[in-house]
Amino acid sequence: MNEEGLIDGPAVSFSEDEWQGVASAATEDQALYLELDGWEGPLDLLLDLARRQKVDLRRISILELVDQYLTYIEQAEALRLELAADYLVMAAWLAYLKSALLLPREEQPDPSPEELALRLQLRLQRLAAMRDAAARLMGRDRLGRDVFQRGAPEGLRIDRKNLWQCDWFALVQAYGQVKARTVPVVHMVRDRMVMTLDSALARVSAMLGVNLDWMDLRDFLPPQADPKLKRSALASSFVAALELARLGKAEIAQEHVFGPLKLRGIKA
Amino acid sequence: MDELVRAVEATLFAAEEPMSAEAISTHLGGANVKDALAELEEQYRERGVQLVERGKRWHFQTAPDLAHLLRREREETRRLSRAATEVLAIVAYHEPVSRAEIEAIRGVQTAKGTLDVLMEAGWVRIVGRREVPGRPVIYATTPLFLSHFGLESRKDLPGIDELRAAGLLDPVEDALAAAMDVPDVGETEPAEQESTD
Amino acid sequence: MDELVRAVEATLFAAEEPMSAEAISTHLGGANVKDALAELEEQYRERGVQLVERGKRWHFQTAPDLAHLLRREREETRRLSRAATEVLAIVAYHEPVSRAEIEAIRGVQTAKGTLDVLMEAGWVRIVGRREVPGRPVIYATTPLFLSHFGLESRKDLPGIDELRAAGLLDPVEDALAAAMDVPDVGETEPAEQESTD
Repeated sequence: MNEEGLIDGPAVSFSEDEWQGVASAATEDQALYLELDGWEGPLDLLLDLARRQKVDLRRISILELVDQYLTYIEQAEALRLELAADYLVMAAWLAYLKSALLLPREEQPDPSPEELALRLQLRLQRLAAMRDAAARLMGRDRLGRDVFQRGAPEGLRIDRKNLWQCDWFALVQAYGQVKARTVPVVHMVRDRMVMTLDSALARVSAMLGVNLDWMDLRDFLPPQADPKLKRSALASSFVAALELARLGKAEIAQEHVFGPLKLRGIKA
Repeated sequence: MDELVRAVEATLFAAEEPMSAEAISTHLGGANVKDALAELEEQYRERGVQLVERGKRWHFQTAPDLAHLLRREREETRRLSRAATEVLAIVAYHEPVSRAEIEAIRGVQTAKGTLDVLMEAGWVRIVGRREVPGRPVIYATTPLFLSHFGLESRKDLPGIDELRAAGLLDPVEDALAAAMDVPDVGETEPAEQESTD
Repeated sequence: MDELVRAVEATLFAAEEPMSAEAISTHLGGANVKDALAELEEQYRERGVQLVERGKRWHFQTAPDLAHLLRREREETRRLSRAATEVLAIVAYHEPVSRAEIEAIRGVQTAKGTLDVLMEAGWVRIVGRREVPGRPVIYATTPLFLSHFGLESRKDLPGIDELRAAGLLDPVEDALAAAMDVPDVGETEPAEQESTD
């Protein structure tokens, strides 16, 4: 196959069901497709139009192509088809290209319109080449469609077998560590002296019944008690005082923050 | 019949996936399987089932000329959209290639889903990033792509040599630079070739 | 090669289940496939893959003498985990021992998998049940255990006193600290022993 065949559509036979090129469906004349869905963007439309010139893409008449594209866009607009912005951008660019190409050579802008036209041509060639390549790829004998692998292979199974390693020293050392770790440890919970809330409640209310003056909370504590029991008694008596105050059996007063807490019974 | 050939034959028949010569060799305890593979390939050449190499991996498959007998109505291969086939071709012929490069060739944005479909099919995968600003992800085809399309390697891609020789796999910028250097070539060549049509 | 034979071959190769002669025939448009099947059976008789008929249905299968190729074992050397080493040591020192007893000695729960590993290694086995409520399984070491660790019998395992003398009963941190304090011991001792050779 020569180069031309690759670049030029017809030499490569499209398999009809793989790729239904829009151009292949169009008739010779002006029966232009006015379905925008048919093309994937302006470059695609341009390639389609170019292929209708039935010449090598390298010999394509860019001016003719521009005219065809602009005609297409005009028709679409006449039919009030909504054109995507990129089609209009391409139309504007092509209109500019056309006018630049028609200018006398010395007045042509930079980059030259020839260069722009060539660039467009190169892009069309590349897109066409890939489109043909795709069609040929899809037409190959494909696995699972044209050729098949074994339907029910037995499968190869690799069972992994572990060879465990351990040496004498590791074994003996591990036992030593188990023994060292698990030497019996006895935990003794010390018996702490506490005054329960119930006994504090009984004690405080009994003492309140006897004395009607303000008394410091600390005066309610058992005088000869162990200091540790005293701490417990203070906490319990405080909670008992709050409880009695809540029940309306006692009043609590404190003159300043962290000052002594005073307690007085209320006559029922 | 040679025992090694039989063993390679049995291994490949039983395998659920194509196997490289190395994998077969490992499976068979390190035997050199090159000759056995060549012999099997030859023995099966004319049969209804053939041994083929695709992307350095070997598998048995039915002969292509029997496709009409075997084509299954029920599981039609998924039809790819035109966009997806084009993207696949671009990846295959240009790999590794970034999405921007694909889009430059197609002239349209490529929907995210298009590459996803190809990756889901197992034909395309991400192979890294291009070390340019933005570090775009780059794509390439997989061994599964080669086996699915019956290609021994990417060299078998239809027409790839001609496309390369024609410069059609080079970026537009390169081709443009080349064309601008020798502006006459483009005009004389086509005229000569006309007679070959 | 006969076209019908090729077609039958490809059909059976691609089939997902064994096929009867009738089914093959139907698939191939009504051809008489009897002779083709017989011919294929003959052609494959000596190969690594064979065509066999089972209950009137035909399929390819790996030659029976190569069945071992379908399932291979790969051996991998792995170090016993710390937990498993401890459990093994406890079994060795206390056998026969139940799992609950192992746990009581270790002071931690012992995963079922740990004992499985030891049994897979062939060093520990179940030797019966303890005749107590729940009848727990009891474990003991195997002859393979003795040979692997180079022991004549379990009596060769160092006793508690020897372990203590070797510092192996010290908590890990203490043993480490001791080792750091006297760095010279390890170097002087061998020098002395050299003369005894």
